[in-house]
Amino acid sequence: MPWTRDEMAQRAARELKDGFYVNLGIGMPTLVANHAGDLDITLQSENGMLGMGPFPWESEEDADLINAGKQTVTELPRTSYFSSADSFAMIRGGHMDLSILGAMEVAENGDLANWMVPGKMVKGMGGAMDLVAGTPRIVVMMEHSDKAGNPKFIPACTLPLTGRNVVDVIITDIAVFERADRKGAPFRLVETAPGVTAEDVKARTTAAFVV
Amino acid sequence: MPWTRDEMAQRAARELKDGFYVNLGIGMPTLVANHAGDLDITLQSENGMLGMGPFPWESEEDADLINAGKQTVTELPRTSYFSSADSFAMIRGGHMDLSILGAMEVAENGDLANWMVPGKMVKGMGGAMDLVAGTPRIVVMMEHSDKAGNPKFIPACTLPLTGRNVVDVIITDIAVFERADRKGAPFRLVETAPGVTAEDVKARTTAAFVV
Amino acid sequence: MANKVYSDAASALEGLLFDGMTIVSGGFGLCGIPENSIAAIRASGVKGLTVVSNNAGVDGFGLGLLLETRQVKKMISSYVGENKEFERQYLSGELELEFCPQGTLAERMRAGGAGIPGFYTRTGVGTLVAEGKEHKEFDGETFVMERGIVGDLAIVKAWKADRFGNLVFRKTARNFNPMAATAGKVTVAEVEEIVPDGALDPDLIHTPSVFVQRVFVGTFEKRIEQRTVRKREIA
Amino acid sequence: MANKVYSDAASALEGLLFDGMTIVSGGFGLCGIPENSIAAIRASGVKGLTVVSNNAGVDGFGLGLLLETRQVKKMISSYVGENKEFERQYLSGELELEFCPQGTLAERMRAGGAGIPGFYTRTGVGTLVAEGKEHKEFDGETFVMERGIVGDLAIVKAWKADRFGNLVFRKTARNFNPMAATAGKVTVAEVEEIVPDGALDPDLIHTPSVFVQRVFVGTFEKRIEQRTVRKREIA
Repeated sequence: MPWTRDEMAQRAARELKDGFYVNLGIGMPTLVANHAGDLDITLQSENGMLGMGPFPWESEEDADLINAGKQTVTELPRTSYFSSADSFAMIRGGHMDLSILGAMEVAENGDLANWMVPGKMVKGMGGAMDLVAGTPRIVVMMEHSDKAGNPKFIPACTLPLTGRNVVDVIITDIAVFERADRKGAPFRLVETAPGVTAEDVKARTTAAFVV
Repeated sequence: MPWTRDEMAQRAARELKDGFYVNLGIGMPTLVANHAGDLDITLQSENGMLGMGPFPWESEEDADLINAGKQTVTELPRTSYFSSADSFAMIRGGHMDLSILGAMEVAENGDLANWMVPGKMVKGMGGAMDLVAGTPRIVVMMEHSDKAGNPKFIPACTLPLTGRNVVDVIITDIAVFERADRKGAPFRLVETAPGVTAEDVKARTTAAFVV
Repeated sequence: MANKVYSDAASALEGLLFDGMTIVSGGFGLCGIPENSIAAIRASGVKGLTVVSNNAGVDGFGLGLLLETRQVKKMISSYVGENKEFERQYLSGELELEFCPQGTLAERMRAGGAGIPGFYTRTGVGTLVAEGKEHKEFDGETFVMERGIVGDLAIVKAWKADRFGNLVFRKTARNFNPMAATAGKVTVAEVEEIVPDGALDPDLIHTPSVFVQRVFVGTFEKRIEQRTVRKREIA
Repeated sequence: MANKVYSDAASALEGLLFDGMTIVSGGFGLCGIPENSIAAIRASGVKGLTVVSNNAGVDGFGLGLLLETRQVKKMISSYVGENKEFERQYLSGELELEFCPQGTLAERMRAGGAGIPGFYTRTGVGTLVAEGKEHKEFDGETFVMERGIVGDLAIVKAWKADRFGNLVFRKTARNFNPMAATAGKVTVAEVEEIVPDGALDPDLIHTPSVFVQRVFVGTFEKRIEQRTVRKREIA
């Protein structure tokens, strides 16, 4: 039985540590914030905010206060605002602890593709290339297979890359993979959803991984 | 009769224009501020201040408010403070209009030396190299001759350079030289102190200049 | 003193616009965008523009207004996903697009304003955006060189200004505006309020006056793209 | 939460000092210098230090204290003219010195903190400081490449902090401190006051908390180097 999106977020939250500064990508990764529990986590929004609070109460939205997904948010007692240059100085300079983001494809060497489908989608990479290049630990959350049923954790990315050799942990709806370092360690299957076996995962994955 | 330091400053003040953002070097150039008259000038201090006011009244000194010469100063209604990186972004980026500074030597090609005497003086260049590299117009104020009586406006600098081809105007105690551009135009003698002739200036200068 | 205060966008932009020019704009999504200058640029009819802006507005608002009228020849942006007309013009080849990672774009504006013509970053190495660019090793790691950007004009939106041109931004409406303000040969700022002399705390000015040549008070729609709220429980 | 607040300089620096390390320091002259951390570093006896700081203090105060005790092996600075002991040690070859133009030094700290290993500037081209460095032409002009700086430790002085590590600086005591705060693998901030949660306006924080790992309230002499005043006329 595959994990729900919320269960995936719960699992991703176990990558958090007390005191961490974290950037959560648009979509599923934003759910991780709901599962931080007692951990003291500071959320960064790359459009220029550290210490992002929850959505505002109805009628308290402020057009000048949005997150990187362009959603209205709120501030906290710890919040600071800064320019985009300062925001990415923080990211590129390796000052953030962790970033969790979505993916179209992850390769067995840690390459990530999540920004472009040539000839079809021309939205852009936004801050994703900076986040994966600058953040010491990158967790990817994605469905194990795409809508056509094809695996997304694959031997080599087919789509244009967001970053080379940047993914540390992959959380899908059926499995969690992790690698010990970015220096050649293979991804290891460290967890499976209830009722999912390692064999099941192998059958649905084209990337090589160890068990 | 050579000009006094104050008369030199008065002459230098004629290089100012209304609305100018100006950086004045330590020493004689600071006197120029006294002669701005009705012109609206904003003084920059490269340690992180735009809109530098006069010295404080006695007992109103603030250790947190100094200029680049480490002197206590005051703020004005227009003042802003910023970091050293932002200060030199302003300077290097060519946003200042004019800088007036002292010199040990100026060469006839516009080279400037004002920071080092090898084996003797090891104070450092401070912000001078950035100021001359980044500011579109550089005015030098200096005595025409050094203490030993040797000319300071010379064919080629003998001291380590602060910048190559950076000086636009030279104001000494006996003469003013100016060049039309930094693309090969020679310095031209445009003014002399009362009773000083072009011949006098030539006799006391080794640099080539036109009259 | 040399006056920096103008009555509206049209007068503030007078004499600054020409066909084929490069305009650097502040704003992230529709947050903190120079709405008034964009409208005035549209009304001016200037064309062949290269626009440097993180986003391209939406259909019918923000920079989308200049796309509708085909005044834009090229965009340099990190994300244009909210704009259908953009996508159509791009896929049909009518519009040039240079994708630039968001942090690289912010740094390119800052570098341009700071007199830095090029810098090295690890962002984008091994991806499409690094192709054809110079690479260099530092301490065993590969970096790509990116160029500073200076525009003929920068248009920015701030919260408050004084008549000297000092600017203060509000919350996440700051975003790209401070860098954009440094990256124009001329910078025009639109603000919600021009405050009396000395009303801005000198320690807390985001953009010092030297970067701003013209300033005016605008009127702002401040459209929200994604209105997300929590519902209050009724007791 | 992970506690960032320490009782004093010695406890804040505990475990962070080692011989041969590189320390990046804020301050301009004696203005905005981390007096308390400097004193604690002297007391620790750590040696062979490379210190990156715009100035080197004066005899008997500021970084001059670490020169007296010969704890400094090398300085990277733009101006050291106020310190006789420095001059003596340098001319006798006891102390290494890397002169770096002030703006280049500020930018090198910022670059190091921002993940930029190198950048190009026209400052210093054709002078001693550019010798042996890589040069490059951009649009027909020559620039020199300068390297980002990252220290093992950064020590900075701010006016106010909160317990999260957000910092606010005061007047020209800001100077090199914000960049230094970004350029340490670990950053220790000494402040005049730690204010209650939420007391700092989020729009007006100079250094966001992510850059500061440890913070303490210090005691400050704040020596003035050049006390220049106007005399009041007595009526």
